[in-house]
Amino acid sequence: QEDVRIALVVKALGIGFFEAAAKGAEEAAAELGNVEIIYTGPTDTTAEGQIEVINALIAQNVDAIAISANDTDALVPALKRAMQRGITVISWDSGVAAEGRQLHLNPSSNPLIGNMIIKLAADQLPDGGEVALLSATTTSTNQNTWIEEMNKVMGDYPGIEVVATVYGDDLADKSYREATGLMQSYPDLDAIIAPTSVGIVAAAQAVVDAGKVGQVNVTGLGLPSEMAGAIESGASKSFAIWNPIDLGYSATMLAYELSQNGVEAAPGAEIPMGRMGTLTLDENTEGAMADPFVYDASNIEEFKSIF
Amino acid sequence: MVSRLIPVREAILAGAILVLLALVASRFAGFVAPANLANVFNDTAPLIILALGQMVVILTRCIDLSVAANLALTGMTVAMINVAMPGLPIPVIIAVAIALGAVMGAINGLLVWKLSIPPIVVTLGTMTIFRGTIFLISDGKWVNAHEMSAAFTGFPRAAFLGLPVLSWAAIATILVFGVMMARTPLGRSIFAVGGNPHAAVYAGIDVGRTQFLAFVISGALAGLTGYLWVARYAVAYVDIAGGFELEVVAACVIGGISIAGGIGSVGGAVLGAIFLGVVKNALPVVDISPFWQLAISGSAILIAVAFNARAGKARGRIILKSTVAPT
Amino acid sequence: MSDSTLQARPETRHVPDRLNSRAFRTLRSWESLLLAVAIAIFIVNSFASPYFLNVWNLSDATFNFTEKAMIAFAMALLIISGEIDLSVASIIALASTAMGLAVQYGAGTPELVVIGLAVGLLCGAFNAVFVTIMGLPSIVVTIGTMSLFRGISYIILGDDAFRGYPASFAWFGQGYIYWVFTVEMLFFVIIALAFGVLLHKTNFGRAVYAIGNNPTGAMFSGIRVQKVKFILFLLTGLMSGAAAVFLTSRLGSTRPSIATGMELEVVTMVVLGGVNILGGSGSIPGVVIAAFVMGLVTFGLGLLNVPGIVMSIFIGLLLIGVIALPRLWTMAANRRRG
Amino acid sequence: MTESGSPVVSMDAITKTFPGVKALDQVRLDLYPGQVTALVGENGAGKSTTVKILTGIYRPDGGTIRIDGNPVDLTTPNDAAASGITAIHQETVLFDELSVAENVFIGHAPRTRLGLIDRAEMHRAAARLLDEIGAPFGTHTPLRELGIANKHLVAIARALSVDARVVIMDEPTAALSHKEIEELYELVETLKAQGKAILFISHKFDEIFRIADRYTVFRDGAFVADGEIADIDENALVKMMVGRAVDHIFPARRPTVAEEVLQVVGYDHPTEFADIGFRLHRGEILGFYGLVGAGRSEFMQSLFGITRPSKGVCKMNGKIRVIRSPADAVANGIVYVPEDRGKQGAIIGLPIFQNITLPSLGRTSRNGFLQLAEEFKLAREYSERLDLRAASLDQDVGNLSGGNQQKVVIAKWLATQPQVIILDEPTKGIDIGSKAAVHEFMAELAAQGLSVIMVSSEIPEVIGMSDRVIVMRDGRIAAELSGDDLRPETLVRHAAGISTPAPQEA
Ligand SMILES: Nc1ncnc2c1ncn2[C@@H]1O[C@H](COP(=O)(O)OP(=O)(O)OP(=O)(O)O)[C@@H](O)[C@H]1O
Ligand SMILES: Nc1ncnc2c1ncn2[C@@H]1O[C@H](COP(=O)(O)OP(=O)(O)OP(=O)(O)O)[C@@H](O)[C@H]1O
Ligand SMILES: [Mg+2]
Ligand SMILES: [Mg+2]
Repeated sequence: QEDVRIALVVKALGIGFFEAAAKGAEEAAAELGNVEIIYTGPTDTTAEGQIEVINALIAQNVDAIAISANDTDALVPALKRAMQRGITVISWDSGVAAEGRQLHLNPSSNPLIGNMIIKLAADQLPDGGEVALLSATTTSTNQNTWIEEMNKVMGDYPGIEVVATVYGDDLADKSYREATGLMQSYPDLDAIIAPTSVGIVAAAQAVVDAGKVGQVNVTGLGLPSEMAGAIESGASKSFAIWNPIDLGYSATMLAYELSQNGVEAAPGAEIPMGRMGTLTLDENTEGAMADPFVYDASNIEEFKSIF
Repeated sequence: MVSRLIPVREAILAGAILVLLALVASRFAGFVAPANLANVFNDTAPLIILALGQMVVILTRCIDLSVAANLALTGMTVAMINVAMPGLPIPVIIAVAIALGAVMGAINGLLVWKLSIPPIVVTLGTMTIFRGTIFLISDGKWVNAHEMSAAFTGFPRAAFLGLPVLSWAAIATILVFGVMMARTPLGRSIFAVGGNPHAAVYAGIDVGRTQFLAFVISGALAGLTGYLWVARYAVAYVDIAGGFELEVVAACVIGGISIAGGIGSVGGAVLGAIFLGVVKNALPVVDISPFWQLAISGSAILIAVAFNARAGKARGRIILKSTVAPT
Repeated sequence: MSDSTLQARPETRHVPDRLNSRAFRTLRSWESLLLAVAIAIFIVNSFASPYFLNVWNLSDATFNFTEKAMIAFAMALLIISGEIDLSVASIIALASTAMGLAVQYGAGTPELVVIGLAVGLLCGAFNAVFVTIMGLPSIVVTIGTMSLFRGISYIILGDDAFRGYPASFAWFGQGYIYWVFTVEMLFFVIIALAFGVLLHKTNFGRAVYAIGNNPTGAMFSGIRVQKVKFILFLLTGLMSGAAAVFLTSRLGSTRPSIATGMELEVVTMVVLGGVNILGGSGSIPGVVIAAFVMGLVTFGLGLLNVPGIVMSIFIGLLLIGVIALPRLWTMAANRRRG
Repeated sequence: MTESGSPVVSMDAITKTFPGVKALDQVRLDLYPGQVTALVGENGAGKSTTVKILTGIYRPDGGTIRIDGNPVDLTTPNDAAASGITAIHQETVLFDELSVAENVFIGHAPRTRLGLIDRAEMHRAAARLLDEIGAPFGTHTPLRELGIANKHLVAIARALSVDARVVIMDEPTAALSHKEIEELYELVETLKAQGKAILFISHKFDEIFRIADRYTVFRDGAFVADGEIADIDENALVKMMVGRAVDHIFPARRPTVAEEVLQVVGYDHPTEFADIGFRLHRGEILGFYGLVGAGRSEFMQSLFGITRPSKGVCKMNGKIRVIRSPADAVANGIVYVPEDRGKQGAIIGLPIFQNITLPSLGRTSRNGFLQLAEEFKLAREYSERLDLRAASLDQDVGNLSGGNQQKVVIAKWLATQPQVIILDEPTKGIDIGSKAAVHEFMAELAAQGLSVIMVSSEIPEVIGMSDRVIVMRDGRIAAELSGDDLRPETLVRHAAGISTPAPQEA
């Protein structure tokens, strides 16, 4: 019997987060038995790069594509063509507009994440204070959604003031410079929230270099392996992330269900995803996998070697 | 009459930088505090070092588009070496970085010298090859801060006489280049080769060899910067410094280095780099959307090149003048 | 042989029109070498992947080079004339942004196409003014406008995106003319023919070659050098505008980062096509074959799931190798001869 | 070869081949200490190639060079300098962006103990050298600010900055004024007195007979003869050079007064020339004489539309024509054969036929589309008319010899069927044999009704060919001469601006 080929398309190759997701996908493949995972993506985070990858996958007539998109809209035509050729398409992590995929797997629910990132900062600031946001690329959907959700719940954290939002473009040097700029412009800054794994590391480094450990707390979303140093130095007290291994695992399971077991991705559907339980789709055919998980000095050692 | 042309050009650029600083200071006084200016300089140090290397190449009528890829490949290599052998002393790491960068520069140089392939084609090709090689050796994986040794990441930020080593590296490069360009036969040959390659042959200067050396110098500096960059930002991945080569060329152009070769100065290149560095650091501070940065540096290039062309325009032969003067 | 006969009857000295036959010249040309490379890649690809020889796949594969090739044809003329335009990818960004902006004001497909082309033309004119009227080196000017044009897109769009293009607009980048023949392919062929005729069969094309070989001499021969160059920049801008129409239509949305880095791929395609980067020689058929070579390499490697960056190594090696090998070969031959 | 001892430098059986050209074939050349050896030969005889071999720029394909009897290998210019050979090359090979002192010393500047260039010492030494040759400018001056003659002085200083035993001068006087030439002669005397061997290359025979002690003649890359200047006269030397006796007679012309074709009134340029006005008739040859740098070329280029005059009117056949570009000029029947053949004339890289048809494409093409058959027809017609020597019409014009390139340029313009042809220094750097052919041809053109403007710095040519001569000085018309006024002394007086009337008897 032929292997089922599921392509896990990521924003860019080489990012630790996605490497971990690929591990999860392999785990799912092993569990399913007859699945071959094609882990691929462009090397820079562009939509055009992903389109070329998708075209190549269409040409190979893979069974399913599970993509973390660099652009909500630009990938739609290419993915539509994939679906026309009978390929199952789902998005995960960073979504595609509804007409370009069958379902979208959110790592967590956006409101939960939005709340989590501000809560992480506020928990360290009982008397209130100034916080700033360091976002990722200007073209990624999820960052903006989370910041939006965060703003919705700001009322729950009196005394916390968001003084600025800057963009590090998911580049280490730019994020670093933006973080440094923040500390200069706002000498009383208490925390930098970076809901991006590149930005949070760069911001932590900038805080260490500026000698502001203890004054400015860096928090947000990051990878334990990359943030271990920041936790150790005290630049970051805590941060959160969902488990990318689980995410890759779930995406693979969902893709398999849709492509092999004839599961229909309709609003309200409940789709099994192995050890992660089931995914319930909302009216936009989106579903949330799980709550984000907080990492701090107490558990970082355990996780830093995993992803 | 006496040619003070080049210093005038630099004075104007320096003036532009001062005006820029004054404008920023009027909105945010803290920007011109000495500590912050030192920060800006430190931040611009890699650009300064690379701009000096690029200057030498451009002076010999070539161009090196592979510097950023060279920087990234060297940076990744030394980072991986550091991970594999955390005990390796930093001087060895630096030597490896410079040597590796120089080897890549030499590849460019040899293709230009021995096969006379146009430099823009050579470095366009090696740019993609070097970048791709990073992916091959690293398998696309990042090298993160906690994997690097403390000595490795600590060196460029270690303070010495109040300035980080990174800044000192730029200052040292400026001084070495100041002496090299003005007072060594190599420096003067570089000007000669770019100014008039045909005549250089008659003066006993090997044009191809000089261009080769220029590429080696540029490569070595890219290698050095590769280590400093990776250590400073404490991360190495395939795409670091992506597109930085154009910023480096832009710094040279703004600094008055003629793309046609033979004209330019160390001071110009340094000021060009500092100009871009100030713009880049000032924008977030004065709360201009960072989205303006690209358009601003583009306009700066256009203004600079238009200005430099005007200043350097040939004045004709002025035959009539002699009729005015008593014969 | 000719020497003695010429000496014998000097009064009827006759200079033949051509020394070598057309077939001989064709055989020895760069284009033939490149065609051989293309065929070799095609054969290797069909063995390397079972999915390669499939009309639909081959048709899909054309998308990854048709837009670049449209610009490459204009760029080839520009480079032959001794200039270069590095701002083409940024022109795409600006033209696409302008189209996106127009969509917000309810523009329909015909208006969008006009706007895309017009912005391209304007950007080309902007470059041309700096280069031909102010006499500045084009490489520097276009490095500047490369930042400026895309910078304007960033100022307009920031981190936003324009979407909501009319459904009929999708025809350009996603439509099919007949069976597997895409709309883009049709335009690729038309534009290739147009530029081929312009360069090889018209007075204008001859002027382009003359300028590329010796701009002063061309000027002294009564050619309006600056006017020709101005037109070439306009054409390059226009083609970038056209590419913006197709790319935007294909993506269905506009972000300021669209087409980043495409200028270098276009220049690579032109140089691979045998156009001398220093000006003076090159041909459109060469660029057409180079477009297919690059398309085949990327597509073939894509089928093997080779990451894009590794493909670029092959392109880089191809670029240097195709130029270096003949030279190395001549050098070796000279050495052997003594 | 007896009394002067043994030669310092002796070249024997030297051969040098360029693709398609045997530039030197088994030549020999001996240079003796304290003597000036003149190397004479037609254009392309291989004189400059010999210089380049002696200075290590080219490597010979065969033969030996001996210095003091020992065979040497001069592979680089530095080897040559180390062997004590220095040269003033035919082209000025200097660096515009460097200072005068650096131009003099680049490649062998004095060093400090640290190995750095010793600037102070370099400027001191350069100042000494400049002083010696009477150069009127400082060592800090950037070269680009100097005129062509002063640049030549820098080249001479550079040659002298090497402590040489052999000094080579390849047409050193071509760009110099009368006074500077005199100073050069004195310099040569000094060098001779210091016991240096001097190789002197010149096309001017008066010069050769004035300063040379010995001669060597090359013809077509081969050695013909050498000996003592005292033993030979000018005619014999020319005969050896050309291989036949040449008595250059200018073609007889019968100028007829015909209708006016071109009238120029009040042409001005802000910096280069002022108040130029003249008339030109059908079938006339109008000479333009002046010292080098008088602004003739500048004016001609402005008439041809290259540079724009600030005022002035140009009338063709009585009608006012606005000429803003060469294209306008060609459209109005004015064409210009430039002085700088390689840069402004031929388009190297394009085949011969495309060079010829370039300005005539409007006629050979249909609706802007090329018609190759028509092009070849036109090109064939004119290349045959000019007796072009080439392998084929689709051969790159760059492969032709200089004289044949000049023919292509002339063919290009004749094919446009002009009314006025401007020839700027048509015989500059052309040897005696070809010169006569060019003169014949000019006369023929005029006889066919073409109006010719000939810019020339050679008095015999100007007097021999022109019906009328305009003398220019410092960008203005100094005189218009014809008939009996056309005498060498008058030309020189007007050109040099000597206001006292010439003595009637010399
Ligand atoms: N680099 C070269 N490549 C090809 N041919 C060359 C080259 N240099 C010289 N020649 C050819 O070699 C021959 C000798 O040239 P050379 O310059 O030595 O002549 P010359 O005696 O100095 O003439 P002139 O009086 O015009 O200066 C000519 O036919 C010339 O075309
Ligand atoms: N000082 C100078 N700087 C740069 N180029 C020069 C200079 N003098 C002359 N030239 C160039 O050298 C070439 C020949 O010089 P020449 O002195 O014959 O000038 P010219 O304009 O032809 O003189 P004339 O007007 O007397 O014919 C010309 O192309 C001229 O433009
Ligand atoms: Mg010569
Ligand atoms: Mg002249």
